[in-house]
Amino acid sequence: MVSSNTTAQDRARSDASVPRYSTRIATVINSALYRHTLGAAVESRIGRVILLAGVPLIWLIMLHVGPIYQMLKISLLSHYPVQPGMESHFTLDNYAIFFRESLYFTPLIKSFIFATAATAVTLIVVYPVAYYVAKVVKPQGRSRALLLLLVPFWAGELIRTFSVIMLLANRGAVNVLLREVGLIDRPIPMLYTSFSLGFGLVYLICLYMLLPLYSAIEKIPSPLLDAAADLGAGPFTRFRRIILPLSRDGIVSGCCLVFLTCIGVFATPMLLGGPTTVLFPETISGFFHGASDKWPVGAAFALIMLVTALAAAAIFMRLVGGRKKRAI
Amino acid sequence: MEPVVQFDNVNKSYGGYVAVENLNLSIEAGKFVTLLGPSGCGKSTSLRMLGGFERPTSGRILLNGKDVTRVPPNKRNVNIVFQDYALFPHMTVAKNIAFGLELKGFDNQKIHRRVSELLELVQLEEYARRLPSELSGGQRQRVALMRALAPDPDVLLLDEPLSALDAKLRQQMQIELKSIQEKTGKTFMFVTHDQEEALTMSDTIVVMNKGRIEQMGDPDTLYGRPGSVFVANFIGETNLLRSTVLGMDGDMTTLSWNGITITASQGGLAPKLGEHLYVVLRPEAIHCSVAEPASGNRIKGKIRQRVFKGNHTSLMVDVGDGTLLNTLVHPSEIAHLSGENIWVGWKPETATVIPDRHAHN
Amino acid sequence: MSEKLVTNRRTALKLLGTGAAILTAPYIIRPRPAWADNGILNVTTYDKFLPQEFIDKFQKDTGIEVRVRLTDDQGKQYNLLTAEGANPSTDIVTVAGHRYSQFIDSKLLQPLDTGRISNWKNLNSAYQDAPWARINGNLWGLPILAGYEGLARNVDYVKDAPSWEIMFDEQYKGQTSYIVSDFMTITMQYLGHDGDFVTYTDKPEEAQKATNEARDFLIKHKDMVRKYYDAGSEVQQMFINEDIYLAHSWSGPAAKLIIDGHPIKLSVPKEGTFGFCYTLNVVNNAPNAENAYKLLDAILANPEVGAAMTRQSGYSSTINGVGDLLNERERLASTLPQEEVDRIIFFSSVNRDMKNEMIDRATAEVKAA
Amino acid sequence: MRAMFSDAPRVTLAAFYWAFILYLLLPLTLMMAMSFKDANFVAFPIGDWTFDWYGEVMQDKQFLEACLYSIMIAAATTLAATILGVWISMLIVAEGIRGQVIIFALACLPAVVPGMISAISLRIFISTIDMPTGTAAIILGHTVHAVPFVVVMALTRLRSMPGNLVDAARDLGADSVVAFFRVTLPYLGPALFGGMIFCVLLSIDDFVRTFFLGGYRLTLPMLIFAKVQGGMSPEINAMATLVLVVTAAVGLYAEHLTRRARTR
Repeated sequence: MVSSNTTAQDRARSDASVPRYSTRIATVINSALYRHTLGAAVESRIGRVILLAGVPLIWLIMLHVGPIYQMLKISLLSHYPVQPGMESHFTLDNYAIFFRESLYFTPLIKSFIFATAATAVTLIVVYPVAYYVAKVVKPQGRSRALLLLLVPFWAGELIRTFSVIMLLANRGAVNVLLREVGLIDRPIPMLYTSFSLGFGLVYLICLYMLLPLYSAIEKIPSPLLDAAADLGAGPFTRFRRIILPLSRDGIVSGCCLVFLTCIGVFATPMLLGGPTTVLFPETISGFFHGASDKWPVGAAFALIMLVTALAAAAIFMRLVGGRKKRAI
Repeated sequence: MEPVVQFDNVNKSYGGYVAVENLNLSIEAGKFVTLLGPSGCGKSTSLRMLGGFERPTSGRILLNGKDVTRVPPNKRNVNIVFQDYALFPHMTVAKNIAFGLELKGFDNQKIHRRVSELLELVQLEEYARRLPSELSGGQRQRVALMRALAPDPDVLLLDEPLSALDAKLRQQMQIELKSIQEKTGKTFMFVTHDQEEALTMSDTIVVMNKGRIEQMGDPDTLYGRPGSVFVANFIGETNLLRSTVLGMDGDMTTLSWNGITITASQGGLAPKLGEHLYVVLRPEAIHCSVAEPASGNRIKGKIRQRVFKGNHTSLMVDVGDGTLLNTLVHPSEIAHLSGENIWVGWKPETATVIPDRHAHN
Repeated sequence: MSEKLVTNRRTALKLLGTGAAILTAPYIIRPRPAWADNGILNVTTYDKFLPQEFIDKFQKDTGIEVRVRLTDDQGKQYNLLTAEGANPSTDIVTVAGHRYSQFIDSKLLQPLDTGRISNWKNLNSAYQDAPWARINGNLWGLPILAGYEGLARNVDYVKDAPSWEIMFDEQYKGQTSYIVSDFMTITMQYLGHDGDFVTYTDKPEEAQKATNEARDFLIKHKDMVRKYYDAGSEVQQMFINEDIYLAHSWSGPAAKLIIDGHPIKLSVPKEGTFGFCYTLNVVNNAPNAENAYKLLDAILANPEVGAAMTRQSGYSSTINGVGDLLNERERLASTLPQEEVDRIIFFSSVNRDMKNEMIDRATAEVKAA
Repeated sequence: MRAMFSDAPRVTLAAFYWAFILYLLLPLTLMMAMSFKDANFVAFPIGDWTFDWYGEVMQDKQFLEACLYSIMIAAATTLAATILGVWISMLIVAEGIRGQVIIFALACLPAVVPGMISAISLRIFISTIDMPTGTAAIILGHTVHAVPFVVVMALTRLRSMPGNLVDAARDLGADSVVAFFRVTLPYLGPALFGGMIFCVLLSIDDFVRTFFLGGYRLTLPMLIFAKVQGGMSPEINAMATLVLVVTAAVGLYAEHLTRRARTR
């Protein structure tokens, strides 16, 4: 009894000083179950291809392409949903409508300009913040600094939109404050303008810029910056020559996320816009939402938007992202 | 004794580009073998084929007599030290080293013992819990080495592991590498384009050029008796004297060079009368003096350039027609060579003839 | 490099094959949809329309489990039902008057058999068989709330508003708001046309001319508008925040502001306006139509439900006895002087396609201008 | 002199950061303050203050159920989207696979489609494969929407991963599967953390897909949208405030735990 106790204690003591290594992996990969299933699969080239490509391709084809394919089908029909007693036939007319009338063309252009501007503003505003958290804040404080940035996003899109309304409305916080101080006697109309829409949109989507930027900047080795400073590079030169090129990956993905989200934006952020800010998604949604509903036209327009937005993103990535440089 | 590694007629080509051509090579156990050559000569490809990362287009690779040509890297008992170390950034030093052991199914205690032992070997015990990003270049290099040694491979492959270090550290690591190799008795297969590294550490050097083995041998042989112009040029500094054979005398050959008659060792070659050959003459074999040497090959020249190199001075001597000879002079002698006109001389046995392969290329 | 994973054509085909197999698998394993259960009733309606106590009591009395899906928007409801096609996942939907005929035209509703509702008599007689409620010879839904499109104004800033003209008064530039499509029809009325298109049968050119006139008028006065809104909560918020002083608003949202004590007044200007009802409708192919009728009957039997609906929405109830349950303010907010009531025309079901088509297009043009 | 110059950007950045935090938090502070307003509609001035809305929300069974249901859906979505997103990105960066640009474009598709259209097409799609609406369908819909975000995050990091890390792992005896789990996946860590945050946020925020694919159980945004339809009441602010405070507390606690684990 006594002796077994001491050995147990000994073991406990020595265990504490010995770091724990994962010895289970060997047990798993040497087990017959693993060897005859996954293990065997990765042995052969075909097995590896299936393992690597199988699930992703099925998912992409079924759930990314599938619904879009549905839309494509609908967009080529003259009527949908098909009413009893009505014939639906194949037509390209729904696409032709888009090119025929500037009424629909203009919102698309507007959408692109708007999304581009929103992306640029978000990038400029968020970059210093991401840089500050990733490089200036000490590592111990980093997760807390990041957390502080994340918290507001848990309130939900609608609530955040209404928060912006409460800030900018004629009887919102800013106007009330200005009136109390005596700077103004009539409220400044800030809400329902392009300003409030931009303000709110950046407010809603800056996270999509922040996280990619943060993870890219955080990766830049700090000694590199010190080395540059040592060589006499001023802050601006250091930024332009070292930080900016090295965080390019983050800029590209952040901009893509924000741009694509902005292009497809509808509903909530629209609550902040004025009467002149009509964007393409709203036009599309009109076809689905309007009293005379025209799914085929809406579907066709959605596809037009999809293709142009993806093409724009691809061009952007090609321009900024450059070639993929992968060490072989 | 059976060789550890055998390349048997191995070819590797990418599309139309031939990277390795008819490679036949046997490596004995416990040796430090270096594949030496300029970039693109096929040395790294050969190493990666042995590691299992590339598959030969044809031919076989044998490890301990077993054909491993189609065996994936994880099933071969060889390990690589990568050029940029490829340490796992999210694992501590100890965990990096333990990685291969974990996969071998050792128990915790055994892994711990082995890791400590290896860390001790390179005096990194205190760094066990650090992340690779917290180490210096030399330390990372040692960790990479230990990680590759940990699973006790049959052959340790080193892919230009010193190229990322600064000059001083590199020299230090050369010595350390050699001593680790001797302590562990492992077979090391080292790839480099740096002839100095190769000469310092290797038991055997395999010089490669354009996918083929140019010459193979111990450092002395390669340096003293290079088999080709390429080898002579690639290893060390050298003077190549293009000469014509006048006659043979035992091991020695008499040749005509630059208007004078010189003698050189045949070096296993069988020269024919009238044939054009190169005489390899190492700078340090040349003796410079004001007075004409009493014996041996000698020629008058003018000093064109002096380069001070610390422990010696390099003199470029014009021996007529603008032909320059590169010579090395000890500091003790340089004081005597104040004027421009000097004599250069060398003993016949320090020079070797090699065939004039340029004619064929 | 040698470890390349090359997807050649054969592997790609194999993958496609596997994909197809997985795609078809659900056809073989057909799960029984949960909503088709007998003891269940699925209702899609607005928040707080059906008080919890009422549902609890109904469940206890009938043994039917009531499942409520909350909605916030007619368009989504319509699209969902359309997407579900012949297998709807709901039994009862709540439809607003201006969408009524769209739902019916798309065959999403089934005709209401009033004979199966024993408490039908509890419905205010004005709604029991109103001419506008009968479409294609059938009654389609149980009217529960009545509303109209009114002119709402902040009485602190806008004293009197006898005509829709005030919406175009330079004095209130940038301080008005409206739902474009709805206000378009009002503008047609204001300009002396038929905003409900009833008289345009076989006269599409005339209808188009009238629509275009209203459209151009709205575009000309676009600078009057602070914002085009969609949802009632938006117009409420704009009034409260004094972003606007004047709006075309459905009576419900404005009435709620009045009930809450805000300085808002709702009126029907002299050019008249349109009225509509919210109806509870049994969905075409409803899996539990039987249970749906039981619920409709129970709603009519209990004026508390009508009162809850009025309190939540601000619209007046169509059910007898509800008025007695409301307080003074609630009653007042949903009442109009008789002369104004007389100006309300209920939406017709005639020429809907023509109206929708033209109004939707004009709406897009106004917004894009 | 030099020190002053090198400090200047540091201070400017810190000031910018705090200004940004203010920008993020100020509207929310207003929103929270409104939850104490004793009236049926939110607006300035607040006038009378009350805790009643909290009492009401806390007793609201619907609210609590909706919270739990949303959390459940978000967790499942995050898990599924992370696995699929990483898998797809592995395929995109794999050597020798052709058409990577096309795969990437396909992976991004759902992020571009406006919510309404995506919801309708998913609804039609699940009925063509005879899948019933309900929890599984919601999770499927949310996952489709979240996958592109994970892919973009994971790809950014994978592209910068030294290629020979995996070689090294294989060299030391790991097969592709082990190398993935022991080396690639941990390397992706920070990017995946970001991706998972996106997943949770997208799922918790998603209303329109949930409406189309859901059954009769309320999610949090469905409840909030339905409430907003009846007017912006402080009750909604109280709900949002509760959600916010609880998530912030959980976040801080988790951060505290990881910090303790690290220093130990």
